[in-house]
Amino acid sequence: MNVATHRVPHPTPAVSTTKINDLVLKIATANGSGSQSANLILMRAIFHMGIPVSSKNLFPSNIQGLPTWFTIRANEDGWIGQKTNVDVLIAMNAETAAQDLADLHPGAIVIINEALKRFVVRTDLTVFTVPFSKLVEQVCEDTRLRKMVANIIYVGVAAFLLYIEMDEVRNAITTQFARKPKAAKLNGDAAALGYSWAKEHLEEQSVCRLRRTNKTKGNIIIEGNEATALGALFGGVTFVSWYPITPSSSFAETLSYYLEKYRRDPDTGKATYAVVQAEDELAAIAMVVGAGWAGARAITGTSGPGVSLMAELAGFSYFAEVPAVIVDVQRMGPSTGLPTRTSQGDIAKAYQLSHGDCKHILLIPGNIRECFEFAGEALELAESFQTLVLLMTDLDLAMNKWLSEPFDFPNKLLARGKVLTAEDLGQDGSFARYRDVDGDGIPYRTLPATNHPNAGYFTRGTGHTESAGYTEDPVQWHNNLDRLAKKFDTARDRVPRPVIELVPRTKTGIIAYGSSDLAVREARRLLETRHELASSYLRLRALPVNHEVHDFIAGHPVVYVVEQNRDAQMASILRSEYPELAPRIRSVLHYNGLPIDAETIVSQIVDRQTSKEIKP
Amino acid sequence: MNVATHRVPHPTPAVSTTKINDLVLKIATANGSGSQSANLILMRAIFHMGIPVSSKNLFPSNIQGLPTWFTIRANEDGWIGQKTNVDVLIAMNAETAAQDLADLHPGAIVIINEALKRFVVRTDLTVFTVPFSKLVEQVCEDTRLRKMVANIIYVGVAAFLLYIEMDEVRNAITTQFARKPKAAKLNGDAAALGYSWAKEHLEEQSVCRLRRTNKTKGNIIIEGNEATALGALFGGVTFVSWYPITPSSSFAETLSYYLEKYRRDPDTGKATYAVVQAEDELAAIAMVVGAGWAGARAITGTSGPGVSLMAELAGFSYFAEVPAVIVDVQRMGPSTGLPTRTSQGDIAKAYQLSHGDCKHILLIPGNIRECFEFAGEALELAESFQTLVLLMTDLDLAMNKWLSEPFDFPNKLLARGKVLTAEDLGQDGSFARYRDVDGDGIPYRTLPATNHPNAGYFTRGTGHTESAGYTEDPVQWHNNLDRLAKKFDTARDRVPRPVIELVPRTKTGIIAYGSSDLAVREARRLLETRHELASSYLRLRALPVNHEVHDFIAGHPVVYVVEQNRDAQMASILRSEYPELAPRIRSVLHYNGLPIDAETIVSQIVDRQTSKEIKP
Amino acid sequence: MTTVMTDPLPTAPRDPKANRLGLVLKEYQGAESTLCAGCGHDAITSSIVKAFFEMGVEPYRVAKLSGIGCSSKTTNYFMGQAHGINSVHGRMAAVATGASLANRVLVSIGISGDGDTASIGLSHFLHMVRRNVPIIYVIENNGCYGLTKGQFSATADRGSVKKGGLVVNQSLPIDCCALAIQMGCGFVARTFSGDTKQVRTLLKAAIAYRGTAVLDIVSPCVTFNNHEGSTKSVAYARENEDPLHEIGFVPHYEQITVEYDSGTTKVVEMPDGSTITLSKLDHDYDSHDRIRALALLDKAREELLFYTGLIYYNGAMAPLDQQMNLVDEPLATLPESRVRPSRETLAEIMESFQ
Amino acid sequence: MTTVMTDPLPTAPRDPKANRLGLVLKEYQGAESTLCAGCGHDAITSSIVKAFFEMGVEPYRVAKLSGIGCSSKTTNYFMGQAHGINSVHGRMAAVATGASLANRVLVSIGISGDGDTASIGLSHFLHMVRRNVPIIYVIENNGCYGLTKGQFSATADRGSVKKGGLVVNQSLPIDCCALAIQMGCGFVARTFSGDTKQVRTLLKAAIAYRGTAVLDIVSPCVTFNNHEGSTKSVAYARENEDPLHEIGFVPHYEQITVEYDSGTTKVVEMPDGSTITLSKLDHDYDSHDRIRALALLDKAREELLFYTGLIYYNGAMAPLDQQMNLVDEPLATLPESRVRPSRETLAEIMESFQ
Ligand SMILES: Cc1ncc(C[n+]2csc(CCOP(=O)(O)OP(=O)(O)O)c2C)c(N)n1
Ligand SMILES: Cc1ncc(C[n+]2csc(CCOP(=O)(O)OP(=O)(O)O)c2C)c(N)n1
Ligand code: SF4
Ligand code: SF4
Ligand SMILES: [Mg+2]
Ligand SMILES: [Mg+2]
Repeated sequence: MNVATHRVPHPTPAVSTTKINDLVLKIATANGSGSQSANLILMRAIFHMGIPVSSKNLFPSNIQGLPTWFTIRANEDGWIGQKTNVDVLIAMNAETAAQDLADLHPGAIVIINEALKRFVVRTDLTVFTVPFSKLVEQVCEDTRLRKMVANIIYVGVAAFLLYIEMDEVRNAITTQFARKPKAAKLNGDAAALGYSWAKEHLEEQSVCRLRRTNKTKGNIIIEGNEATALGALFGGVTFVSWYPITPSSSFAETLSYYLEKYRRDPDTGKATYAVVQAEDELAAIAMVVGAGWAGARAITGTSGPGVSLMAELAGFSYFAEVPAVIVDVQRMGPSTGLPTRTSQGDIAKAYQLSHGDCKHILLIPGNIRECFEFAGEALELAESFQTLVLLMTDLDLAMNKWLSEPFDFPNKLLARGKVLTAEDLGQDGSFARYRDVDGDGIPYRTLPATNHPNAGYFTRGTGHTESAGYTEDPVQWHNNLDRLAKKFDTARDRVPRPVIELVPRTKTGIIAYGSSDLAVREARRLLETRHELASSYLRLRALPVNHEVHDFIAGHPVVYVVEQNRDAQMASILRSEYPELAPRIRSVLHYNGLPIDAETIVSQIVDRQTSKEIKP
Repeated sequence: MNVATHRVPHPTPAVSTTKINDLVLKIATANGSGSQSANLILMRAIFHMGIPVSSKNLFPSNIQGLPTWFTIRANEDGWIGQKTNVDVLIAMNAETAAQDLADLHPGAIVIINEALKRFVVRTDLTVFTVPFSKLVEQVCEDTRLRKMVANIIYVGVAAFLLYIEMDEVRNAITTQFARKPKAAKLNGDAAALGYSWAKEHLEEQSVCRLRRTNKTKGNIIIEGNEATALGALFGGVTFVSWYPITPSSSFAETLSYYLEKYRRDPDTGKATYAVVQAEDELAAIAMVVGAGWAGARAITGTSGPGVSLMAELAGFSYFAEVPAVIVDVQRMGPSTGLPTRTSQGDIAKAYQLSHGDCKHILLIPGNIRECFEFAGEALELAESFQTLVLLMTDLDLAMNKWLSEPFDFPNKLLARGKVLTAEDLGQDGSFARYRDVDGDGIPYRTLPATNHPNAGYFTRGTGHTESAGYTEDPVQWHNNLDRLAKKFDTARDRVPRPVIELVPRTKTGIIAYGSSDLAVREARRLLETRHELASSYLRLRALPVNHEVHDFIAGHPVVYVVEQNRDAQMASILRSEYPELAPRIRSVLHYNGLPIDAETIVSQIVDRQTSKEIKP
Repeated sequence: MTTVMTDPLPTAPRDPKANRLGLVLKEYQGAESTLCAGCGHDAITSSIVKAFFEMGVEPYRVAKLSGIGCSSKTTNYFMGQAHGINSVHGRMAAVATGASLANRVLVSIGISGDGDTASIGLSHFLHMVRRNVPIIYVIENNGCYGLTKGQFSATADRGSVKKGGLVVNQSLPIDCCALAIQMGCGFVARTFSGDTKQVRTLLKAAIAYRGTAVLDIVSPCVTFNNHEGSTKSVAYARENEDPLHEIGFVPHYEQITVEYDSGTTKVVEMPDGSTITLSKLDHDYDSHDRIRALALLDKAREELLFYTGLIYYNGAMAPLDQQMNLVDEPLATLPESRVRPSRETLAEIMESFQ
Repeated sequence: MTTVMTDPLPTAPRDPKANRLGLVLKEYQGAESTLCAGCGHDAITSSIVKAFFEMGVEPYRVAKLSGIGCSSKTTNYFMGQAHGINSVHGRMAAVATGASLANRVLVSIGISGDGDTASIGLSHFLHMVRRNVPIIYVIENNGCYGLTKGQFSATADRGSVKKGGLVVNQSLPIDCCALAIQMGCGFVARTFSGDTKQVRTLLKAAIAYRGTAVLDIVSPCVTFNNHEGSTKSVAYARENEDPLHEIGFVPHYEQITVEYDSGTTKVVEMPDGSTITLSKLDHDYDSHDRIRALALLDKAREELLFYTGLIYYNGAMAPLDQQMNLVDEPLATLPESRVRPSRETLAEIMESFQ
């Protein structure tokens, strides 16, 4: 067989300037084929070349054999949000090759398995054909491993074509297989083979290249679930209960791993924490509520279906005022939906989870550091406000690899909220569990096993007096609900404040939250450069909102609320918070399961601007 | 002991005109004491005197011994909504007597058990003291029954004082104890004794009196749960699953009773329905979904906590497009809350029940006839739209006795929606389960056991193609969600339209829904007569809303949304439906567990009107 | 000597490859599996296809029900002509209860996993059994949560080692067979996905049975729970399977007269006329003795024994639809005249409220 | 002859009415009951008060947990000084799991109903038992849903008649004792609210036990399930109660030496040094034999027999907190230094992500 390089001449651009350190690389494989290691090695090598890099792993909801795409974006200026315009495709999956190629923009580079050559029908692409199956035979004798090792070969090929340093590839391989020297050797050989084969057989390309810089010094690459788990670890979590569900499982699993490692008593080897894999989400939240009631710092992690199941206990936590934290790693719903696709579809539901009047504190990290910080903060707020706090991440944040500054050690001591000890109660201290002593709506509590005759009280989800007695009295019921509303108002200025970037004199504001941040920031740049539309930006980091949000909307005649759901859930919340400002709120909505990208935001905003508002 | 009548002189009014057929009578007892029969007898007697009458039973969440209040309102003009200003109190409960008396307005009449005489400290009431314990000894030998029979004595006393016809009292007793002649006799004697004793010992009063009229001819007295059950019965329900919960249990129990009675095959005695008392609400809704999928007309009934538990399956019904009906008899939440108090606190929650993007059709009966009609309609719409429909009633409607015109036999045939039979599929009919063939967003379905090789399809809550195959494709996901949104839009003009009463030239509109109707109508009259504030009125009967709601709000610069919850749930929905109209929406909120009354509405509206808007 | 005489009027197929309905095996197949190569669940799928084919069940009459999990996906991989519902995690037993009452003529088969049944769905499973919902309820038991990547499930044996070798399960496993017996189930079997003959025979008997038939099938997860130290691996199951008897099944419509040695073979007559034969192997086991069955399962759990076969059988209990005395026709498609009472009835009721 | 020697250092109270802590009965009481006069649950409440009083448990160390129902309300009616949580319907077992891990020193007592446990809470109940959460789990079993006005619950006996006399229960009852044994429970008892001596003795033994102790107490609902034809009425229970043995209990701290006839009395030594004695009555029952216990319960269910006593005991299994090897101090109140790893640890972790 003739192993040759297809070189299809570029139709555009005539004058091709090489893009440096600005790359979108997409790798199409099947899951369970071991391609994940290869992809991470590529990513890590780029990272260690000092180039900001991110990846999006688009995987199916099964275990083996279905199409998977891994997209690496490297950009020296830090524009590493989701981007659908691919520069380089590595096509390894016959099932999707036709579509993968069809989706490319003219001029894109394709590295394709020779066996898939037949799918190359376009002439406007730069195609490099590689005989992976043949090559792999040279390095790997075990036929069962060949499929996996073939993947590492493309790492070498890509390294050659894109100018990724082979030293960094080797380092990355060593790291990846730190505990498996045999595998490290095998993979190292395979990568080297790919590189040398490419060097020998392929022409260099000058469409886009990478080169060492210094933009990632000291940074880390980490997944959101790992960050959240670490946040809980350093937030002093003592109780975890969970039920497996994609994409939240790795939160609990990572947390368990670190707890096991770092939270055993040095003297006795005993655990300073408890983790229970519950029988379902109803039990998981019930255990968390039980633990929170007894005084533990308790957390559970789940996703949409689990959140639905936790609804009843959420209302109990709210009304009986028991601390609890749910990490909701949002995936695409409704129903089972797309378990391996991202979404911000639970925002409105989580905000008012449960029947009857109740609203919850939501923390919404917009980046990986905030996953860490807000996990601790969630535990903190749950105890301070004696209520349920939901930490709203999503699959994009939680299961993709993100570049981040390393996390800071918490700069304040653990706050345990208004807890009265036996000493606090004093000789004959009277104690009214649900009295608003401080005028902030937050009452005092005691913990079970407090050795004082007045410490005990009866926690219930039914109507209660200030001293926790049962009552059906209309006035007491009403007053208690009002106090809870007041407590919620107190939270407005205690939850993480929005991050605001005001641009003078613009009429346009953008509000976004969570994982949309990078795409929004890139969109703002594009709006400004392409459409001369400058925009202010407010990134919500929590609910309930505070006056800053009000003022931001009030300060901009047109405000776009960007969100990754169909029903404009956050816009609805803002509209009912600020009815007088409702008319100025418009929605940018994205809900196909992929992370939102800058172009989507730009095009929707441009579409919705009236002719007066935007230059053509 | 001296059995005398305390006659405290009225301080006000100097010129007392007797109120005719305008009475609020409140009876304070303990539950489990059998007072319920006595109260119903009083109510029924008034009803048969032709006077419009309603009752509110305020009972505790336990079985025996706690305070209960039963309030009867009789009003010739039909103003029989909740009213807190009591004309006559029958005070039988020592535990509450002090407060019951304190709550009265000057001039009120009190019929009080002699044993409670000590609680009478006010001088501005007309008090009649009755030696119930002594009297009951005369008619009832069985000491265990005396407590119960004493209650019937107050029926006689009240009949005398209020001019309730004893013939009607006797008839009511006969009806009440139709199957227990011994009890009928005993109670008849007790009532007669009460009457004759009163005639002998008490002075007549001229504060308020009842007299026969003809305003209730042909009417019925019925509870909402009974009406809903009958609606389901005549709506052709074939499957019921439920789990007991106050205040919805009597819906399922009444339905079971009538099914047993009227839905057995006349020839074989076999059942044309199935009722399952499920192990919990998760199972109840799952069974309904299973039955709906298999083609039954299936319904479940529950209240807030159950609705929370049904959240996950609600999303499945929405997304997999399986017909299902939940009757949500709303009680006061959050959490267990006040199980025997009313509320409209689940509206927003039910509307978007479940995680992810989904919205449901809500039918909201505003009176007892609509409980009947909308139950059938809910089954109809669930099948027509292949989705979950929630029928939102509340404890006030569901468990109180309401006056109503009798129900009409349904005037249309049962609609089973777009179901394809084997014949419809034809020889080689292709069939795409989720294709929008008719442009209304509603696809076609087949039922299991349809004898055609193309009939079978695979129902799933995961991403699916038009032909129900599995897909994670972003475009197909997006399009399917859009089709579901379109289907929801189709529903806007298929659900019960709002009832609108437009008053020309007024700036003020009122929007209300559900059991608030009577109070709102009375409030409008009071606003007009007392405050010269005329108002238009729109009663929402369903969600999603349609253009008529838009136009109504657009037509009134100020619109009050009256609701029985704290968080202005319907107002929020309207604000996000019509952001441009959001600023004109104001809220009237009532959430103490009692049914809303006209005065509450009036005072909140008057408070919220700016000086320009209302005359002082 | 016991002589079994069955239904003398067979429907002999013409096409040698077709079944008594004239359908071929392909018509009992479904979509292509997307499970991992070698997954035990796929073997069960094949057995289901064959059992239904061989029994000649009309595919359109079958309702396939499942929850969520790799196991639950398999309902898509057999009998593509049948209606299927892949509901939500843990609730299939309740969904099936509704479906089977809505349409009595359905032959319901539910496929669940050990997570789906013994964790999140435990209560519904038990209540379904207690009600005796007519369904073949298959638990594809791999001791782990396959689809969420291999966490221990509640059926993982005590001492079972997790992939990676670091974690050992401490908890007592839930034995779904024992619980089913406890809830009054009349058809309880345990088998192994790799013992395709036994699986198929049990499935055929379950098809003939009306009521809840529970089949707890050990079905290895080759990706996450197939290592040394796992008691649900292919190797472990193969080595340890200990059949209580050799099972045979003769459907009611097959005109065969077979002679059995009553000393070594027990014959179970089913209400529909079909016959299960249990031939003695190493054990002398009686599938009719509830307490003995519980004792056997208790021993198996304590000593990590893997008995397979028909653990318990009792054909006496009426299925739910019969308990409820439903009309013969499916409720789903009763005409208006049978489900809406008359105008006169309404009038009568209205009068009672006057 | 067996001689029982217990803890030689008693804390003898001074006040003849006080217990070993010097507390009087009143200090173990709670709010006034709002249940119906005569409700079985109130009798159990009294027994709980006495058992904790007599055992000298510090009230502040007690955690009272419940779900929703008349039964679940009763946690408010005893030990007013203790913390209580009246959670949501059916989830108490899970709430208790969290609470007991959060604070190991708590003596947890959970009160549930037959609806709360055997219907909506069945799965959590079973999983709690399986985990061996340290708790005294009392099921106040009246065969019906009291608080929602008397519907049959899943423990209603087959053939039991509903109030009004028209409806007869067809379903097999769920036997919580049998299921608990099946889930590996080491302390399973059935008793009758009216047999206050037995209830109290069992409660005291349960207090001494560490692990899940299940007490299924038949507790008549005098309002909805106390009529002729009910098998959970006061009269029925009184007439049919058949104690398996006469139970005695000697707490570890009581310095007494008693001699028993080993032919008629079995002595059960508990890990904490307390002793249960089971003296023979009509039956010759062995509370250590799991299969025998299951057989007994099976027979009782079939034949509507009402055996009471300690159905099964096995003190070997470690409670959950021990299985998890938790630090001795309550997790709830560990200081920051023990629950937040150091700055250096964070640095180390950060490095691993570079
Ligand atoms: C409410 C809910 N919780 C969690 C999940 C995630 N989930 C999907 S499958 C599964 C477990 C599957 O285990 P099992 O039933 O044993 O099936 P297997 O994959 O092992 O065949 C879980 C926990 C879910 N889909 N829904
Ligand atoms: C989620 C939910 N569903 C239903 C109810 C209504 N409910 C309250 S108590 C109860 C049953 C109580 O029965 P049981 O546990 O046997 O207690 P009992 O009253 O008989 O002592 C039910 C169904 C509820 N509170 N919450
Ligand atoms: S993960 Fe396990 S259970 Fe799932 S398909 Fe793969 S082998 Fe089967
Ligand atoms: S209803 Fe029954 S269970 Fe409830 S308090 Fe009354 S007697 Fe007890
Ligand atoms: Mg499994
Ligand atoms: Mg009960």
